[in-house]
Amino acid sequence: MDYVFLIPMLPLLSFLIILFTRPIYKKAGIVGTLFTGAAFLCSLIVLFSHFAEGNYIVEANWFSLDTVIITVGLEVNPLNALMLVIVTLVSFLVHIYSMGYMANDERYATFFSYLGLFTFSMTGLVLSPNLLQLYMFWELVGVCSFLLVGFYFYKPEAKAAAKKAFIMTRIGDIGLLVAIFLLFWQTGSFELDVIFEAAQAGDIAPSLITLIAILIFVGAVGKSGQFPLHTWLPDAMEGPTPVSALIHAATMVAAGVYLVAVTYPLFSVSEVAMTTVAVTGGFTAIFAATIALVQTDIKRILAYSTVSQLGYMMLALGAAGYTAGVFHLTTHAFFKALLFLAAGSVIHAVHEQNIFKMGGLSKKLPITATLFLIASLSISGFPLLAGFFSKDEILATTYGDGRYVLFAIGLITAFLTAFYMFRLYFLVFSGNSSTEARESPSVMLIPMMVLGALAIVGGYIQTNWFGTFLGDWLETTPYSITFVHHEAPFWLPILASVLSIGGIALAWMMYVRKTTSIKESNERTGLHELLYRKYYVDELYQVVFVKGSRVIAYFWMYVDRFIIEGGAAVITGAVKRFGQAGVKLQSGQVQTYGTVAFSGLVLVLLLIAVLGGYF
Amino acid sequence: MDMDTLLQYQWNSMMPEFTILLTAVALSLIDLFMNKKKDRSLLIWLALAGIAAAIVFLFLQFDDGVVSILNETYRLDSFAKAFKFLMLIGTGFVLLLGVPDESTSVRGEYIYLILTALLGGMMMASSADLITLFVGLELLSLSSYVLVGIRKNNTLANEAAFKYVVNGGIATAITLFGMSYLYGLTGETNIYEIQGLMGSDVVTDNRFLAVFAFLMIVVGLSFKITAAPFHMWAPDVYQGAETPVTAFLSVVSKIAGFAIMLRLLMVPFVFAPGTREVITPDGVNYETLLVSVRPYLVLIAVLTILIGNVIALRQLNAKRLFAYSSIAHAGYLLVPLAALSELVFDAVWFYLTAYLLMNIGAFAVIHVMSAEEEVTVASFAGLFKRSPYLTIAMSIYLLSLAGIPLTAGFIGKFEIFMSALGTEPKRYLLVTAMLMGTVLSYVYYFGFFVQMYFRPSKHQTPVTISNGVTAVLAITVAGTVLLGIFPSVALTFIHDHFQFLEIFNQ
Amino acid sequence: MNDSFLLTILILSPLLGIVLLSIMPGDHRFINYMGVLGTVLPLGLTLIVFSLFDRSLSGVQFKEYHQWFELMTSISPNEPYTVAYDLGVTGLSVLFLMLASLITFLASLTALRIKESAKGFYILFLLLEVGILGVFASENLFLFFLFFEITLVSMFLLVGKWGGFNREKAAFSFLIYNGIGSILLLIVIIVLFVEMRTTNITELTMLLKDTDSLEFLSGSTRTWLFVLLLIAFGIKLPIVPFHTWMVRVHVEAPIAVVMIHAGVLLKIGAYGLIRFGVGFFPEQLKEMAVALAILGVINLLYGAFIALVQTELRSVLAYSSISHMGIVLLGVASFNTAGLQGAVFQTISHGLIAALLFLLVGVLINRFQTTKLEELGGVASQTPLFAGFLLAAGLASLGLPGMSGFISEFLAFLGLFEAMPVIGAVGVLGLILTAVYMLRAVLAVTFGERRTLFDNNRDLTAVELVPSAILLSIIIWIGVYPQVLSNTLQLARTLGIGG
Amino acid sequence: MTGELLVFIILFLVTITGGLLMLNLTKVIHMVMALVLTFLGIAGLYIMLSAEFVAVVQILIYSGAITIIMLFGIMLTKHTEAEPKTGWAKKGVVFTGIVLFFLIMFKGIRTISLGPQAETLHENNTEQIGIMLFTDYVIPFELVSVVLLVALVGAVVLAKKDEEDEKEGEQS
Amino acid sequence: MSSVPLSAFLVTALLLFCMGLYGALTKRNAVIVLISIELMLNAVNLNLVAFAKYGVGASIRGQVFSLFTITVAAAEAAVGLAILIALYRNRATVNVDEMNTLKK
Repeated sequence: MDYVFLIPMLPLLSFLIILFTRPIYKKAGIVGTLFTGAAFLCSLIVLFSHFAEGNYIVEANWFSLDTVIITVGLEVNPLNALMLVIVTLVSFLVHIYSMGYMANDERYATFFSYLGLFTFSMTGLVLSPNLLQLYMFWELVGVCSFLLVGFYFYKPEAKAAAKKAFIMTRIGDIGLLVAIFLLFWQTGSFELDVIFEAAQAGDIAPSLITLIAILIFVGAVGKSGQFPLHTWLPDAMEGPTPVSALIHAATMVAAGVYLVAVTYPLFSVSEVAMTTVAVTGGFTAIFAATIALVQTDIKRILAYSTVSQLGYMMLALGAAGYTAGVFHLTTHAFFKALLFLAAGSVIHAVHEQNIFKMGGLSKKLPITATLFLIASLSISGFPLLAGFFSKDEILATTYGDGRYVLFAIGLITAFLTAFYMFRLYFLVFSGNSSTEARESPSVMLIPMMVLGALAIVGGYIQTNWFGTFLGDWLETTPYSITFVHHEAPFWLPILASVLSIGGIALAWMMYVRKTTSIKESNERTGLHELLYRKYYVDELYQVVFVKGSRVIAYFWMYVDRFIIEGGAAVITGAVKRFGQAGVKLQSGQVQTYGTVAFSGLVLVLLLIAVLGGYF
Repeated sequence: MDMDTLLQYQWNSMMPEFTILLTAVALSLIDLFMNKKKDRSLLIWLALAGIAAAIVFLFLQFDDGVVSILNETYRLDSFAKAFKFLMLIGTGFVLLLGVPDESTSVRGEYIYLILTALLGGMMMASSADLITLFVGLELLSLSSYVLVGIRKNNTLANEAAFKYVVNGGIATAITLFGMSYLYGLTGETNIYEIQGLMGSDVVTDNRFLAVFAFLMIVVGLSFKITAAPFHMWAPDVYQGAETPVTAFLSVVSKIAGFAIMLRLLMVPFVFAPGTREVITPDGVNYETLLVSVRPYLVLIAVLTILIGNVIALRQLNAKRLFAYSSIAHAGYLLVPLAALSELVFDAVWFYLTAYLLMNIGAFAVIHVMSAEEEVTVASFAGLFKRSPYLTIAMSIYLLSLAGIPLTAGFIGKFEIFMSALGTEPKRYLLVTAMLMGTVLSYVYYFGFFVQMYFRPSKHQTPVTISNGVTAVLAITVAGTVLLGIFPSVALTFIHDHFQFLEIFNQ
Repeated sequence: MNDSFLLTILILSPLLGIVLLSIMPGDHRFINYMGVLGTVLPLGLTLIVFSLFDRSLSGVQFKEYHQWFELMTSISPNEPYTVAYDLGVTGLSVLFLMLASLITFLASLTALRIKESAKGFYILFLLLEVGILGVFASENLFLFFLFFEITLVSMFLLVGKWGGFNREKAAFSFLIYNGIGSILLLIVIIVLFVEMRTTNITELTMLLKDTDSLEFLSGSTRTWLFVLLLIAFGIKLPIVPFHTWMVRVHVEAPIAVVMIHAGVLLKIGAYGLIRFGVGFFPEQLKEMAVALAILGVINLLYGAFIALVQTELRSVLAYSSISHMGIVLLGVASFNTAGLQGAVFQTISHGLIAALLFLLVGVLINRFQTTKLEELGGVASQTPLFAGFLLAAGLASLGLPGMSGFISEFLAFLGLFEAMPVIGAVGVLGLILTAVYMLRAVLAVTFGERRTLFDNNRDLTAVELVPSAILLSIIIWIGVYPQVLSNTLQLARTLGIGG
Repeated sequence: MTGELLVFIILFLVTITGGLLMLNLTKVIHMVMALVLTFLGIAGLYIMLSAEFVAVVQILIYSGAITIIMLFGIMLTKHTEAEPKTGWAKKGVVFTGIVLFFLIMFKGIRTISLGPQAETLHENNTEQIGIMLFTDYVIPFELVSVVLLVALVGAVVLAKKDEEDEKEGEQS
Repeated sequence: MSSVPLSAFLVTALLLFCMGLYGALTKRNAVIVLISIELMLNAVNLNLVAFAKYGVGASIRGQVFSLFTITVAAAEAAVGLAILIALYRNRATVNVDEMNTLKK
């Protein structure tokens, strides 16, 4: 497995080559695709070798801090082997797709170089055996996300979105950073295994572990767009759609979930931390789902869906469902990437993102429509598709963990998911078409098909019927995580299926049969408006944080200008005053001079006489 | 006393003074009989020759040890030699500044009055008797009064001279008043005798009178060294006088003032009783007078530094500005005295040396500039474009005055700081005043840089510089830089030749 | 004692350029190139020093010792105070030397644009370099001060003559504040000198560590000396509220000078604080660590907040420097290996980043004649390379991993969290704010709608590209392989702390 | 009351009256004349103090030479002009300062007694002075001649009207 | 033993000194200012002579000192007056208050 290093290196090379070689500007797509494809192959090989050889770790000294040697290295264990495959696969597919999607963009090569950099960072993140390295890549993926969101830099919205994405995730990152500091001073190391050992040996005070775990989770919240740091993710849809698929659906945003999974041994010793994760996840899931109900922008709906699904994963992790969380991460990567790519295909075809201005596209774009349908079904938890199994796993875990409120929320969210996905699907694809549209080129369709296949079959790696391959394999992780596998109650799959189909049906009735007449888009009132405005969270942040910090900033600026500079000016002024007084006293009158001098003498005499006890 | 006794004294110890005296007399005679229309520059060269000869004689005496003649009225010790040396050099520079070129002329009186003033200063440095001291002081003062007013058709000069006379007269009277009490309490005029008598019961009983006498004497001398609040005449007089005379007043006259101030502080008053009682094992005693008055010396030093620097900030006329600057420097020079540091002689002497070089240099520059117009700070605008070398010279003086390293002024200031911080307890008040003063001085010294380098010039032609001034500039620049880079030249020179402690020997 | 004269030659090497420039006629067309060449020699010599520096040895290397002069008091002539000409480098100073000559060289390239009195500019510029190199190569406080003052004078003239509209005011601000700082420093030096009778830095470090020396310098005196040092170098660093001069200089000075100023001169403050503050008065530092850390946090947040609302790029960067220097303070305050190392790293890293940023600002001024944020925007479309570099520099500045800024901030905070977690927790807010103001400023220039006002502007030319690329690659190099710094630094050995 | 004391009181009154008149008269000439009174009074006091020679010198130089010089000075300038009044504020400050000075010094000398008086001063007073001048004080004595030379030259240079009388520039 | 104590002379001298000083600092006529200074010097002389008789180790020195003072005072008066005349020739005033062109 010594070629693991190739996995991050190949995309890095692709990045560098594209960056520094202008002559092959037009071939950038091919270069990028080839390198990423190679990386994907490597990942696959690594995955399979892992089955044979087990875990792998290699480390080298990077930096010394007094006696502490800080290392860099690569680690392969079940979790990151899986992640590697997901990342490189989606990245590879997105590369292919982008060759079509971005073909006419004048910054075609730049785009691919960014993709290469992202893939490098993401694989580096996944392979990190220590927290410092992980954090570095963690930030790097953030930058790539930033660059790609702001790819259309000339659009003010893109600029704002990029900035927002970076800053919001950075807020989370700081939490992670602080957690790393605290861990370092508790354990003297950044190495994950050292840390876990210490945590489980009880070397760290429980309250501190809770604090650290929550801080780590803050990092995850930022990256994974969990409430309350979720607002950047929908805005990040200003980036090119393949980017949304790769970064903001399948990989980077899942890094938060991955992070929690990686540091699971820490969480598992702190009940409070677990509950925090579960509650945040559950709340985010339903919160985002409700917003997704009324959005009109195709990508934004998918974005809120992503937020919601990520919440689901967090919920699973918080409810001790390590496997469930990772499982949903995997399936979600497939169907959500597919959804985005398909949406991209639609946008590519109609140059429009408002779903109310679309319709009937299933005839114009049959393949896209089919694939979109598959993905929608999968995410809605339609029986026997990938999403069905992973979502069941989550619900079962939550139920089994005794978190019934969250379980109920999960159920409602599942229903809402089905509804908004099919609201989207029906509005875009059913009915009659009025717009011109052509099916996308095959270079775009083929990756979608691959993903479509995976969205269908991806769930079979972990089912109660065929076997829990994934769970069993994940248990070979080197860290001692207590794996709780809850057998789903028999009624759960049925209930889930009913809810899913019910959601689809409701959407069908509302948007295809139009039995219930709800007029959207123009006059929104009450709850609808609240949801459409995303609970006014953005506005709240605008007032509290943006305005707030500006107020503080202006306050300090005035302090700077008036108190500090003013203080200096007062001193200079005083000196000038003294000078002026001196000049005035220097009247040119010789007798004044004499008087001053004599007065000085008398004063000194007087002082010496009085103080010396003369009188 | 017959001729034999008179001749047994080591009159050769007065050779430098005799030389100057003879030169002055000879010059006055030559001037008297010389054609009125004739150029007087020859006289300057003669005077310079006299000074050179005096310096040579002084050098020959360097390692002689203490010589005192005529019942200790005249005393030649290292201290006197060191200060005479500086005065001779300084006067030499001043005379060089006066060398006329095609367009200017020089008065004969100017030349020998400078010499008599120098003679007065040298006598002050060597006097061990109040009477000698007083006569020396008056010789210096009177010559200076005349020198200031020598441009008798210039109202500013008249006014300056008059102010100088009035203020000087008052100061002299106060000093004398103090001296009269000093004499009264001890019955002696010789300061070394006085030193011995200062511990007597009479003085102890009237110790306050002794302190007052001391302070009155200090006032008169403060006037000479332009210490606040006895400084106010200086800006007017400096401005009104001809620039070489100003240079003389600010340098030579001040050196003489410091010489005598140091000697008086260190000799007669060093064991005098102060105002406060201290309990010693031998019973109740008094702290020494120096300790008692130290706070007031500190006060004077601090005031001088601050007043000089603060008011200098507001000056537009260059000579006035340098007057205040030289007041400030007097304040710095007072610091080692007020700190009663063991470095006092070394620090004061070295700083005076540095001050001599940089201040004469600066006045030399003003002197050349004043050929055209009244020299204001703004007259320096664009000087670099006009006369780059002159500007660079001026820059070096300014840097040295501001106390920037690699110049003599820095080493001097360094020693002064050391003197204030090397004592126990450390004199933080003095240090703070020095700090504030130095920073303030940056503003006006660097203000010249702004003018010289940054601003455009009104004139385009280069400034004309006479040969004498060129010589002064060259020597002072070289000296300023040399002493900045290799201060050991001067420091080992002091060490090898000047045992300042001789001042204490009876 | 004397290994070689390498350091003397190094320090004086810019003089060759000065001499050559002064004999060239003022209107010669190669004046600017001559000036640049003048900085090449010191750069080469520094590289030699840097490569010959033996990283396996501890202590001072390339030592040169000559007695300079003795101050004798008449009262006790047999105990002279000796001042020596005393050069040498430690791991710490060799890094700063490298930084200084590199940035000076790069800055001299940007000064190629200067037309007005280029000769004078380059002469002063090289003089400034003499001062800077001297400061870092001095093994002696007296020399340190001497070179420190050389930088003061040359900077005054550089800012005052070639600066922007308010140049004279900026020059005087600079002069007054730094003048106060330098004299405070002088006072400290003199107190140490009269008490310890030496100004050799290593010797002083040893002597002051010795508890017997308490009889010379009592604890309270030491505290005062430390506070004076803190103010002296705090003005240079600058620590709020002594920063106003620095903002003025950043805004008014010519770009080449700002590069040196932000890149190297401010670092003298950090260097002094670490070398002398930490080296001489570790106990006092420990006592006042909390206060120092609070100062650091104030600097960090204060600078960041004000940078947030500046409307002019140079002001943003000026306040950003203040903010970043807060991290240096935090590192020093934490007083452990991580923190101190972080402080040093931060100093160097910020030197490089600030130089890069101002280099790019210079390009901005050259092309667009403005640095006002609202007048700029969308330059990425016309000048993608420039925008890319600016963005990269901005990201480096906000501490992006893989660039030098990250590792330094990381270490500083790592140290701080060991010593004072609560202050650390407040301090990390600064990292968020840094991201906010940096992105705001950088994106305002590069992203957004393109202003047609500035059509047809050339992207980076070779003479701009090369220095930018060099700086950026060093920034990344350090970020990726920080051992390159810590290897040389050998912090514990340099300062004699941490075991 | 001894005769000596009586003489002292008379001389004291003469001296002080002269001074006070000088301060309070308005005409300049009168002021100078008032001062002659003081100078003479002081000469009288000198005689009381066994300083006959000094007393003679005092009369010659002060009452004679200096007064005459000053009168010449007044004649050469606007002699008719009465002394203008000085502002009260300034006078007040000066007066206060001087009173304080007087009080401080007065306390020191009020009861001062420094030992027995010298008995031999009046014997060959002039001779004693002469011997002193030509033994201990040769140097200052000679120096005074230079002082007088300077004064002479100075007075000539400054007071003499130049033939060419070229007006120099007003500026320094 | 004289019936007139030392302090009587000293007080006389002090009074004269004070009057002289007052005159020098307040009188407007320059001649009077100069002559006031002479008065101060006279006070000094009186002191010296008094001390010569009654002072510690009384000696002739005081009288000698006073002779020097008188001589120098005369010289000073001459120079002062010469300066005054030169000034008067240019400015046609002897009022001290009007001699204030030098101040800025």
